[in-house]
Order: sequence, then C-alpha cells, then structure tokens
Amino acid sequence: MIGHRFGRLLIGLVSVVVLAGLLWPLVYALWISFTPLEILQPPHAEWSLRWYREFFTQNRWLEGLRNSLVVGAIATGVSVICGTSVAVAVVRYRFRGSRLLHGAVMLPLFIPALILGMALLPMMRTIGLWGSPFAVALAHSLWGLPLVFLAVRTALQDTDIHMEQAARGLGASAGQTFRLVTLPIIAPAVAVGAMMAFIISLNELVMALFLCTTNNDTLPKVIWPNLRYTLSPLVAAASGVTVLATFLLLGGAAFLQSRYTRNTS
Amino acid sequence: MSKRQRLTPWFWAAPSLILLLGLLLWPALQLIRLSLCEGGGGQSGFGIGGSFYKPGTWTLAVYGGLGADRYFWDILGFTVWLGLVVTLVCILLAYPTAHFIWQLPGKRKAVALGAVIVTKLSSLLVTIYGLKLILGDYGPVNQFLQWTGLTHRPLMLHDSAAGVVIGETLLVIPYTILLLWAGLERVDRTLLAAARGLGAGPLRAFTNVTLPLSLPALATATLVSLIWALGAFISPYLLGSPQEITLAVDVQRQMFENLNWPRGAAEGVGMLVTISILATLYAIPHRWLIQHSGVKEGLA
Amino acid sequence: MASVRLENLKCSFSGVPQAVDDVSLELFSGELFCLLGPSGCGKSTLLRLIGGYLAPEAGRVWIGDADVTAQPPELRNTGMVFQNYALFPHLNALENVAFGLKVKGVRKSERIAKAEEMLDWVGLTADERRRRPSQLSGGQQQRVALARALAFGPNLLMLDEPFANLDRLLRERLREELKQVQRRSQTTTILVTHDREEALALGDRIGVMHRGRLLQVGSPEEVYRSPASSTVADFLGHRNLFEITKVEPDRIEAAGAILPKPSGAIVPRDHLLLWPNQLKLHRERGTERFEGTVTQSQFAGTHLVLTVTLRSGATLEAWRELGQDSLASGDTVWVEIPAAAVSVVKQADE
Amino acid sequence: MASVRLENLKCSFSGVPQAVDDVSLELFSGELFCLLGPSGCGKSTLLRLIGGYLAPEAGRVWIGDADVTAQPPELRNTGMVFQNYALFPHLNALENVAFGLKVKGVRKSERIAKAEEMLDWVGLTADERRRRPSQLSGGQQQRVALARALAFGPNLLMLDEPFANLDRLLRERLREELKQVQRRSQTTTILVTHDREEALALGDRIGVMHRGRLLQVGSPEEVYRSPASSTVADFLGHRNLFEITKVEPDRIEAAGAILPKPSGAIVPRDHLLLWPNQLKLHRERGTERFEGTVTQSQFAGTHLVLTVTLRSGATLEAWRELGQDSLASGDTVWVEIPAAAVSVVKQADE
Amino acid sequence: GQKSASTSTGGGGTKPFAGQTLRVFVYSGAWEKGFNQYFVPKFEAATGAKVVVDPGWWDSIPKLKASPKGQPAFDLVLTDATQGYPAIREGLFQKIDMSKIPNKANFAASALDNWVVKEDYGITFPDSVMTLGYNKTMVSSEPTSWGDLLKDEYNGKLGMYNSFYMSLYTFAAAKVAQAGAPGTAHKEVADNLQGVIDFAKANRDRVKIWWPTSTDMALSLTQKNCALGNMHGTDMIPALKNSTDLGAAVPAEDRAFVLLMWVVATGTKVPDLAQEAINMLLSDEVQTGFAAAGGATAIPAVAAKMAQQDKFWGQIYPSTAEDLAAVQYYPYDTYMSHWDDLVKVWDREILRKSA
Ligand SMILES: Nc1ncnc2c1ncn2[C@@H]1O[C@H](COP(=O)(O)OP(=O)(O)OP(=O)(O)O)[C@@H](O)[C@H]1O
Ligand SMILES: Nc1ncnc2c1ncn2[C@@H]1O[C@H](COP(=O)(O)OP(=O)(O)OP(=O)(O)O)[C@@H](O)[C@H]1O
Ligand SMILES: [Mg+2]
Ligand SMILES: [Mg+2]
Repeated sequence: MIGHRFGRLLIGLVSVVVLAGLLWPLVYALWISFTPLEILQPPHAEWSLRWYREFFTQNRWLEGLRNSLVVGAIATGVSVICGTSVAVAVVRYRFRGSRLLHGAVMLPLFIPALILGMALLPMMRTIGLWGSPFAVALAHSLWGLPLVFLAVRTALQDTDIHMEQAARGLGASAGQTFRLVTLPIIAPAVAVGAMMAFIISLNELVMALFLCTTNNDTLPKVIWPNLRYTLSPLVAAASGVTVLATFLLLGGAAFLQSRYTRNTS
Repeated sequence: MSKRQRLTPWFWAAPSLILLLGLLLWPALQLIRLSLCEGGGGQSGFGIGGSFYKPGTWTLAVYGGLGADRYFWDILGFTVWLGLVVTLVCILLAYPTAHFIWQLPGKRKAVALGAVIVTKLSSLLVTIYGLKLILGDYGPVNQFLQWTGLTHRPLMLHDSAAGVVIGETLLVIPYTILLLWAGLERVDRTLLAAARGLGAGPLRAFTNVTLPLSLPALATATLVSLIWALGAFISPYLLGSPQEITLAVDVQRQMFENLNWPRGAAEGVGMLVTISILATLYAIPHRWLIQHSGVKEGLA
Repeated sequence: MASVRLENLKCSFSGVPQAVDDVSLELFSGELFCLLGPSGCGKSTLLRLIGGYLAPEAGRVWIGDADVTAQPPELRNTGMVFQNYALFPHLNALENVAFGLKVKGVRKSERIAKAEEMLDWVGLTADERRRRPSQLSGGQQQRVALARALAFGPNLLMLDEPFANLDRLLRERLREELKQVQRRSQTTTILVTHDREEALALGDRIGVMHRGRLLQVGSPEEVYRSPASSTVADFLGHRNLFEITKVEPDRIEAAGAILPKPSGAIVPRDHLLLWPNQLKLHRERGTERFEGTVTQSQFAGTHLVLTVTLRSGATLEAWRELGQDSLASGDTVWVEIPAAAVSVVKQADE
Repeated sequence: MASVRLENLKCSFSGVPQAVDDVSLELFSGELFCLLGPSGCGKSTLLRLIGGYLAPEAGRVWIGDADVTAQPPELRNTGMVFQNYALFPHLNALENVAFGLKVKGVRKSERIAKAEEMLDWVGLTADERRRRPSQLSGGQQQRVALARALAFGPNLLMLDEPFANLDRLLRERLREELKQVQRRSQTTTILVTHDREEALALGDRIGVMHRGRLLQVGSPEEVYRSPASSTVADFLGHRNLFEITKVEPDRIEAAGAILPKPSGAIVPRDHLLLWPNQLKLHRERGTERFEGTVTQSQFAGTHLVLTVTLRSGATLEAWRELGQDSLASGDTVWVEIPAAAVSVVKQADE
Repeated sequence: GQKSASTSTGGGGTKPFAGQTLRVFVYSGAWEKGFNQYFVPKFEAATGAKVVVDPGWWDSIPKLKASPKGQPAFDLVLTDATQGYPAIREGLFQKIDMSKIPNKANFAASALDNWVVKEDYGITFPDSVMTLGYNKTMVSSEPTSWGDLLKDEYNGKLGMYNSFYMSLYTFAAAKVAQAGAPGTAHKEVADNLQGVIDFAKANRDRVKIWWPTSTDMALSLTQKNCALGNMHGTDMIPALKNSTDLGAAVPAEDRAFVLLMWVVATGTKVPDLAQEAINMLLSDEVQTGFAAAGGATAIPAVAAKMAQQDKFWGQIYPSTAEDLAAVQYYPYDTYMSHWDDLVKVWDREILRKSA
C-alpha cells in the first residue's frame, strides 16, 4: 500500500516536473514579451504591451501568422490523407513492395531540410507552384507524412479486425468501412499525427526559407532571419499571439465538432 | 487473388506515392548528384576559395575526403550519441508523463495535453532562448542548484553537451508524450481490472499488462524520437558549443559558411545513411516489441 | 473459505439510477450461490462491486471478517470470470492462466504445472494453450478464462456466465467438476447464469435479481417450486401462470377455469401456477376437464411441449411423452388439472 | 431467398491443419439450418468462410446462382452476428443497428425507424439504445448484434450463438420470433448453437460438426433419434451409450447386460443407445431387470435425473417423475430396459 | 500593384520606370526595417516602379543558384564578401554601369577600394564594425584594447564569434596588441597568417562561448555567461541602449568592418532600375536614414551629423573624415586565397579542442 502510494507520487512528481519543464521556457518567453526593453530581457518594474502593438501594426508579422496557419492547415491535410491511407495499405494488406513503401515513407525524415528546400525550389518553379502556399505546404507534408503514418500504423495494428469485418458484412465497401468504422476508432491517433504535422509545419524554417516568397512568408521565415541580428522581444510577442491564435482555432474546431456530434446523435 | 485485390493496397498508397515520387525523388537524386561534384575550393580558378561546386563534374573525392576525416567521424559520433541519449531521456521521462496524463480524468487530461501541445505552438526560437535564460550561469536553475548546495559554482548548462541534451529533449519530448499517450489510450482498462483481480498490485498490473500492451506505441515513440533527435539542428546550433556539432548543423555550415556544397551534400548523404541504418537496426527490437504486445494479425 | 456479506449495496450509472439497488446478501462459507435474472438486471454489476472493480455508492462489502469496501481488487483474493473474458491479448492461454500465480510469486515450474493442470481440466490441447486469445475459438477463450479464475486459488470465485459459449457436453462435465472442485476446496462461489437448469442443478442456493434488486433467495427447490412473486415465477420460465380472478370459500377462478381452492390464504391478484408435466390431456370430454385446442406442438428431445388454447382464451403449456399417441396442431383436447398440478404464487409488492 | 452451396471447403490455421476440413453442404432457400458441434470444432470458422471474412484454401462458396468465393463480404449480402458481437465501439446501439441501412443509402428517418423497430423487438429501452456498447450489459450487447444483423434485410443470416448471453425467457421469446420473422421473410439462416434443445426446436435441419468435418446433416428428429455415429450421439448428450461387445443371433451384450437383439444388422463396435425417460426403475428384483445402485440424484425441474451404476460397472442415466416415491443415493434399484428404450447407433468410420 | 500605379499616375505619368518591379534581397531585421522605411517609398515615388522586398538570411545565393537561367529570384541583392566574392566569380552577378551611379562620389574612397568596385560588379560599403563588448560588472576595469582579451582574469570568460572572418582577425589584433604593435593586424594576417593561426590555437582555451549569432552574444553578455568578447557593432547598439550593465569599445587600432555590397543579379530584366536603386541607396538622404536605424555610413557628412545626434553611434562608427578614410574591411582577400586551409584549421583545431 505504501509502495503503491509512493509509486503514484513518484509518477506524479516526474510528470509534473516534465510538464513544468516543458512549459517553463514558454512562460518565461511570454513574460519577456511584456518587456518595455528592446532586448530579450524579462520586464522588471514595468510591463508593456509595446511588442504586441508592434506585432499588430506590422503587416509582415500578421501576414506571416496568417500564412503559417494556412500552410500548416494544408500541410496537415495532405499529411493526414497520405499518411493515414498509406498506413492502411501497409497494415491491412500483404503485398509485394510493402516494405519498400514503408521505407520510402520514412525517407523524408532522413534528409536534411536544407537539401529538401534547395532541391525543391527549382522544381516548384517549374511546376508553377512557387509563390503559392502549396509549395511550402507540400514540402512540409513530406515530414508530416511519416509522422502521421507512424502514429496511425500503431493504432491500426491493434484495432480489432472484427469490427471492420462486421462493417463489410453489413454491406459497407472498403471505403465506407474505413470512413465510418476504422477512422472513428483510430481517431485519437490520427489527431495526434495531425497535431504533429501541424506543429512541424508551424515551426519549420529551412524549407520555408527557400520555398516562401514575400507574399506568403510563414512566421518562422519572418522571425528567423532576425536571429542574425539582435533578436527583439517581438519574437516573444509573436509566440504569444501564435499560441493564442492556434488555440482559438483548435478550440473553435473542437467546439463545432462537439456541437456537430451532439446534433447528429 | 484477383487483380483488383492485388491493386487495392496500391490504391491506398497512391496519395503518398504521388507525394513521394513527385517531391522526394528529385531532391534525393539531387543530393546524391551534388555530392559527386568537384568542389570549388582553392582550385576554383577564380583565385579565391569557397566557390560552391563545379557543375558537370563527377568525382568520389568528397567521399574519400570524408572517410579519412576524423572531424567528420567525430561529428557523426556525436550525432549518434546525441540521438541515443535524447531518445533514452525522452522515453524515460515521457512514459511516466503519458501514463499520468492517461490516468487523469477528462477535463484535466485535456488541460495536460494542451500544455504539451502549447509548448510546440510557440516559436522554436522563443523556446530555445527562454531555455537559454533559464540555464544561464546566473539563471534560476543554477541558482537553485547552488541554493540546495548540490554545487558551489555555476554548472555549464548552456553552450555545452548538457544544454544540447536538455534543449533537444525539450523539443522532442512532446512528440514522445503524444505518441505514448495515444498508445495508452488504446489499452483496454478492463484488462487492468482483470489483472488486479488476479492479485496483481498496481505495479505488477503495470509491468505485466499496461507495459506490454503499450509496446507498439513505445516502439513508435522511440523511433520517432530517435529520428527526430538524429536530425537535431537547432538545439546544438544555439545551445551547444563547437564541440557539439551535429551532422545537420555541419551540413549547413559546410554549405553556407564554408561554401563547400559537395561536402555539405555528402554529409547529407551520410546523415541519410546513418539514420537509415539506425532505423533499420531498430527494426529488430521494434519487431520484438510488436510481437510481445498482442497486436492482432492483419487481414490475410 | 470465506463468507461474504453485502450490506445495502447501491450503484448507479448515468442514465441507470438503480443498476444495483439496495442489495443485502449473506453468502455462507463454501457455498455455491447461483445468481439468476433477466438481461441487464445488474448481475455483472453486482459481481464487479464484490470484486472491487467498481466502488459502490452506498453499502458495504465484507469478505470473511474484513470490511473490504475500500480495498482494491488485488487485496480481495477473488477469482472472476468476466462475461467478456478479459483475457490478456499479449499472453498465450498458458500464460494467461499462470498470471495469477505469477504475481503471487509462485515459482515458474510450479505455476506452469498448475496452469497445465487447469488447462487439462478445461480440455485445451497442448497446441491450443500456446495460442493467443485472438487465435482461439469463443468457447476455448471462455475455458481459458475459467481456468485462470480458478488457478490461483481464490477465496471467493465469481463466475459470470462461465459456460455460455460451451457446448452442452463440455458444459455439463465442467459444471459437474466445478461443483466437485468447489466442494473439495470449499471455495465460496457465485455463479451468474441464464440457464435455469444449471442454477437448479448446481446451486446450494439461488438468488433472483430483477431491475437491480434481489427478489428472492433460497434453495433451488424452494425458489423453483414456491416462487416469491409472479415476476420470479415468470422469470423461472413458468409458462402456466394465471392471475386468480375470483376467490370463493372452496373454489377459485383463474384463466377462465373454476378449480377447487388449494389450501392456504388466497386473495385475488395472487397467481396460480400449473405444472405442465402434471397436466393430463385427454381426447375425450370428462368432468373437471377443460376444452381447448392444440395450437402448437414442439419436440423437446424427451417429450413434446404442447401449447393448448382454452376456450377462455388462456394459453396453457402441457408436456406429453413421446410414446403416447400424438396430438397435432388443431386437435381438440380436454385438459385435466389434478391438485398436484396446482401451486399458488403470492403477489409480493415490488 | 438465397440457397447456399458449399463445395469441399477447406481452411487451416498455423497449428490447426483442419479448422474446416472438406465441408460440402447445401442450404435450401428459406431454410433455418442449425449448426452444432463441440467447442473449437470449426463452426465460427465455417461461418467466416461463408461470409467472406476468411478466404478458403480450397473449395467454393455459392450463394444463389453466383460463385462468391472470390467476392468481398459486402457483395454477399449476409447478416452476421459475431460470437464476440463486434459492435462498433464509437456508435451507440441505435447507430450500430442503423449502420447496414446507412451504407445502403437508406434515408435517415427511414433507417432510424427501422432500427428503432428492431431494437423494440429485442427489447432495448429507449435509454439503452442511446448508449455505447461499453455501457451495455453482455446480454444487451448481444441483442444489439442480433438487431444489427437483421435490420438491413440480408439474403443470408448467420448467427453465431446469438442467444448465449440471454436469459431463458428472452431467449425463448426471441428464438420464437426469429423463427417467425425468418419464415415470413424466407431468409436462409444458419444458426450456430450449443443448446441442443434450441437446435431441435428451431432447426429445419441440423448439422453436427466435429474437428472441422460435418458428420451428419438431417432433420432434428432424425439426428436426435438416429445419430449417424457414436460421436454424434455423444455430442447430442446421449449419456446411455454403450459399445456392443457381443452379438448373438437373438441377443446382444452391452454394458454387461444381455438384451434381446433389436432388428437390423448389428456388428460389434456398434453402439447401443438407451433412452433415459423410457427406462423403468424398480425397487424389486424381477426378470430382465438389472441390479444397480443409485449414485446420484439431480433435480431437473420437472423430473429427477438418477445416475445408476450397474453391477457390471456401467453407468446409466434414468429419469424419474417427481410424483413417484423418491429414490436416494445409495438405494439399490432394478432397471428394466423395455424394447422402446433401445436404439442402435452404427459405427461410421470417421 | 494598384497603389504604386496610382502613385505613378499621380506623379504626372512621366516616370521612367512606371510599371516595372524591382525584387530586392536584404537582410531581415534592422536592414529590412530601414530599407522599407527610408528607401522603398522614396524610390517608388521617384521612379513609379514597385519594390518587392524579400528579406532573408544566408539564403540569397542558394536561391539565385537554384533559379532557372534568365529568371533570377531577385534583381538587386545585398550580400557580404564571404558569399558575394565567390558568387560574383560564379557569374551570379553582372557588371553594372558605374556612370549611372553618380552618388558613388559621396562615399569615402576607402569604402570603395575593392576589386568588386574596380571590376564594376557593384558598390561596397562598410557595415558592422568589430566591437569589443563587455559586461561592466564582470570586468575590473573597462577594456580598451584587443590586447585586454588576453588578461588572465578573463581566461575562460571570453565570448567569440564562431565565424573566422571576424574572430581570426580578433586574434590577430590581440596578437599584435600583445606584441606592442597595435594597428598592424591587417599586415599580420597578410604576412604571417600561420603565426596568427598558431596564436589562435594557443589561446583558444580562453574562450568560453563561441557565439553563433549576435542575439546569442548579447544574451550571454547580459546574462553574465561571459565577460567580454568580440561583437557586431550594429547589434551591440540596441544591447547597449537597453542594458546599463553593458559596455562597448571600438579600439581605434585595427578597426575592421564587415564588407557589404549591392550587386545586380545576372539575367535581371530590370538592370537599369537596379542601377537607379543603387544610386539612390547612396544618396545622403537614404544614408542618413540607414544610419539612424543603426547602420554605418561611408558618407562623411552624414556620419558627422549622426555622431552628434547619437553618442552610442559615435562611439562605434567612424564619423570624422580621417576615421572614414582609414576604414578597413576584414582581410577578406587573404581569407579567400587561403579559404580551404583556413576553414579546415578553424573548424578542427580552433573551434574544437584538438584531440
Ligand atoms: N486465428 C486463428 N489462429 C489459429 N487458430 C485458430 C484461429 N481461429 C480459430 N482457430 C482454431 O480453429 C479451430 C476452430 O475454431 P472456431 O472458432 O471455428 O471454433 P468454434 O467451432 O466456433 O468453437 P466455439 O464453439 O468454441 O466458438 C479452433 O481449434 C481454434 O483454436
Ligand atoms: N458503464 C455503464 N454505463 C451505463 N450503464 C451501464 C454501464 N454498465 C452497465 N450499465 C447498465 O446497467 C444495467 C446492469 O448491467 P449489468 O451488466 O450488471 O447487467 P447484467 O445483469 O449482467 O446483464 P446481462 O445478463 O445482459 O449480462 C444495464 O441496464 C446496463 O445497461
Ligand atoms: Mg452481465
Ligand atoms: Mg465459435
């Protein structure tokens, strides 16, 4: 009994430390975003909204945020569609070339972003995607794809196959079965995969550096080059706004989703 | 098997194939091609050094140079070391955390997951510089350590291997936690109840039921952490010293500071090969993990 | 081994305010108690409360002399066969059965031997016991679950329809042997079953549940022959249950038939219970015989079950041996109701 | 609706070379076929082969006039109740039942109405049908599975022990109504059951499986009263099965008793089958009576089942009505074996 | 597009470049801000052309290299010597017509004393100056000479740029200061490169932090992770303004600047517009703006005015005519001719502890 309590306490403690450790730099950075100074220093006596004001008055930053969300959404969509379907192929079917496909899906993660960006630039220019958010988004989905794939593969592997069989027996085609049965059951894994894909796109710089043009610069593309010079607290403010914006979007989506499911059930 | 059935998996794979063939094949070939060019360097004929590469040339010189270069092997060694250490730390810390989150009731679970995600929604730079402030010689961590008397002089937590590991862990661990959590969510709780009923205390129920059932997720989380940590760029770049250079950092250095493109490309190939080898090697324990987890057989 | 006392147990789910409703029960040490009741009446929930898999909202659970209400399952030493088996998917049959012994710290060779013995008992072949649950047939899985619950020597055994997916032969053998094992080890046992015959054959005592409440507890004969209420009688499968519509000093009326009044106090709304194997069917009219028509005839192995619709519209069930001249649907019969065929069921307020 | 023809179906798993072994069978359109067999004999596997959930190694499956061997399940229009239900965990009971109609493209209001009707039929309350499978009791889940398989109007219905977790009352009502529905819609149906009585009562024909093979197919009476082999007889629960040890022109010997030879050709290794309800037990010695001791007495609702051990060591089962004077364990009895109590089971080579 | 069109018609419709677009690459941050503020509106108003600013980092040259022939990603590019020299030699930039850039005359001659200008590839100018930054609370007395880096009290407390173009020169300056000949660093690098390298190897252990970006160094100084070190002048100014703990000095001896240049991409569709832009970038007005935003300037008059207005600016940048005449860039020519060897030694034996 005592061992049990102790174990629980220990797990709780580790988790709280990990979660706090994860959040701390962010909290620190958000604190900095209220500094009146021009360098990355937490405010001491006096707090100020100056950097937020600056953020909202500079078109480039606002647009960067908007572009980031658009690119992230496209990249997430593409990654989820590709990653989930290829996971179905690999897990549910046995066929020649399955292993090769498996390897190929993982491959993008093994290639440095720099190389991807440099090689994709001329390609995007030839296909004519350069200048549209799809150029960066598709590049980002190269990294999102394997992550969604891995997350979904694991979930598919231990989903009860009887469930899918039952659906097929009830007359559902393979596609319907997937949409109406498999997908809802593995939804948490797909959500995790999607989340990871979105996060990666939101943070990815190097490919963006090559594939963005001025009218669709993502936020990292706006922020990062500043690193060469003294980074201003504007970056911290940008993070504050990003966190807020993404959360509002996600929360809104979740809210609509719950409304929708409540209405339909 | 009918032709239609034989084609079905390819139908499912089609979107990814299009994406991969369309966008990946070219970069991969490009990378290899570039690594086979002659470097500009001192022989560029311009009378100045560092001139990218000479188009249209073919040579294996760069690879020869890499093979003989202790510097490259050091960097490779550090990259692998960092990958393994970060993966280990991530798994060790993420598992209890994911388990803890899994056990939380509805609302609080959402909050905890939100906390994990939110750290990745802010700019990487903000996270890293936030961390840098925290890990400074006179930062809160060092002050705390000195206050507890564990140490008397500030520990070098920034611009050091410790900083790189801490930073990279911070960047990777949210993925690890999310993947492990998703795996744990699929563990059937009635099985835990059954184990308890058979006399297993919480710990034994964990080691004998939860753990084996979460092995596939553990395997995936390990793989993702490993790949991500092997490609580490930002935290060695900003939290490390030149002693802690990884391949990803050096590719960038070679290309844009030293202007030696073939060398950068060759190191890129080296990175690809290294990660591929490690990921393949990992397939062995991975398969073992899957086999011991009760994952059901796929449809024949 | 251990006696069990339940005091006013209560449990609800959202939407089910009374999944288990104020159940009090005492199980004697070493007895085999059969729990009967319609689907969804709360049997499994009651077992989960006893096993500690669910916390009651009110009430207490005693096992032996200890109040275990707040204790986790692993401290209660109860063996349970879950209705859906809850086998560990990552362990093969043998490992599943050995699990309880393993966590008890029994040496490997010893626990394997014990598990093999249990699996011998439930009749799994050497090959089958190396398979994972997903590779076993439904009945095989159920047998593994049964072996697992018994293997580690629990104080209290709870079996939630442990034979539902087994064929009759196996089921009969197993329930026979279960009873012997149980007698020998004096393990207090609760068996949930839908099979009336199983309950009657196996149980030292029987409890009938309905909508979360325990309606009657008693010996099999008691419960079967003197159901405490029409609900119980109904549930036990007594088809010939008729409300008494009129009570006169020496006669009563039910199902449109006037019969001599059985002994004991009878009031209207009590029920009359007619035993189908005691009813006599005649092809000829006679005194105290009631006319009816055979509306259905069903073969039941050793006898025919005839459904007879009386003139009054009431429907009776009567058995007929196979040897006798056969009656077919549509035939007119006269039903004789001997005194031995009649019981009275008091109407309890429920 | 559709007839079904199985031709030499074969299926094996690793470690189980003959899960289904050369099964050929023709189901007539609109018939209700009961599949019986011991646990693990391959019943569920056979259903999975017919439904297309598993590909046979050899053999063909015809539904109606079409060879569907290579077709996926959704093109076979079969409704199946899986042994483990396989309910969709993310849908509530109602949505589960409406699923088949939904994928057929039936309008929402219409499919909801149909699903509600089916759920009315299996007796799920309005509240219960809004719940997810994990929030339903075992029997409730099974009923949802049943409703789901029936709701979308399949050509062929396959029920894998659809009543195993239901109480007798419900089970009887449902199987009654199932039979009516089935008759009305003329849906060809295969029902796997362990319950001999269910099979006898419901089936137009019965098939008995053993170790992957179909041993006997016939009408219930045929199979019950004239089992094709001792294995079948054994499985059907005939306890009084004795190998014939000696055949003389007018007498035979079995179980240590000499009896008049029944008509027909008899060879040693054939079996003798004694009907327990035809055996007469006497307290007094007599000619053609065999001495024995009552070793067990079990109450079975309408009668007692007595186990009698003869002098020869053979064990008999005999039924005794409740009204008669009671015999207890240890009593000595004399068993009379009338000719009507005797059948012969030929030994097929299996 | 519409806005610039309306401005051009509003301006009378006589503008020579109306309807054309100039794509300019500049560095993000301060440069981008100054450029957008002081150059773009004026230039658009004057020419009727539209300016598209594409701010970036080290990605300009790779982007140009990756562009299909005849369609460069930018027309006008701001780059530095380390990337610009080889890029010019690669043929990524084309020659310009110096006669179209009269404002060149405003610049101090020292700024233009360079092969890039001499071969007509573009206009070079000094940008950030090598600055000695320190945290006042970490030093016993405020350092004034590069030789101070070698004081024992700072052993293991230095912060230095991990790029050799600045830090090797810093070592050279320290070396000559120690040898009692401050001001001869350039010569030392040119004549005794091996000596400088050996000196750097011998003193590398004094360095605690090899900073990768200015941000990093600014942070390290304010957080007292290091006591002093070299730093980009441009980035030291905001740090000084915001933290009273910090101090900076630009020793007059061995002062060296980053060489930036405006160059025109080969194959541009608007070469004349690009030249027009360069000319305007060299005007007094624009230069005043850039200086106010924190950059150096090579126009003596502008510099003198700035130094009066802003004391930090004056501390760091040359503002008198003679200072300006003495402007030196880092010794890029020497670096370039020994590039491969330098890179090797720097990466392996100076940045890293050799085994
Ligand atoms: N996936 C599998 N892998 C290996 N063996 C299997 C698998 N599925 C079934 N079996 C084996 O095949 C045999 C037939 O199984 P099946 O499920 O058809 O039996 P069943 O007749 O339905 O039995 P029950 O009445 O117990 O449900 C069994 O011995 C079982 O162990
Ligand atoms: N998790 C749950 N959430 C909501 N209701 C539940 C839950 N579990 C059980 N119930 C409801 O509680 C009631 C009792 O369930 P229980 O499983 O105890 O029935 P049971 O007697 O075992 O029935 P069966 O014979 O069908 O297994 C049922 O109406 C069921 O729907
Ligand atoms: Mg139950
Ligand atoms: Mg089965």
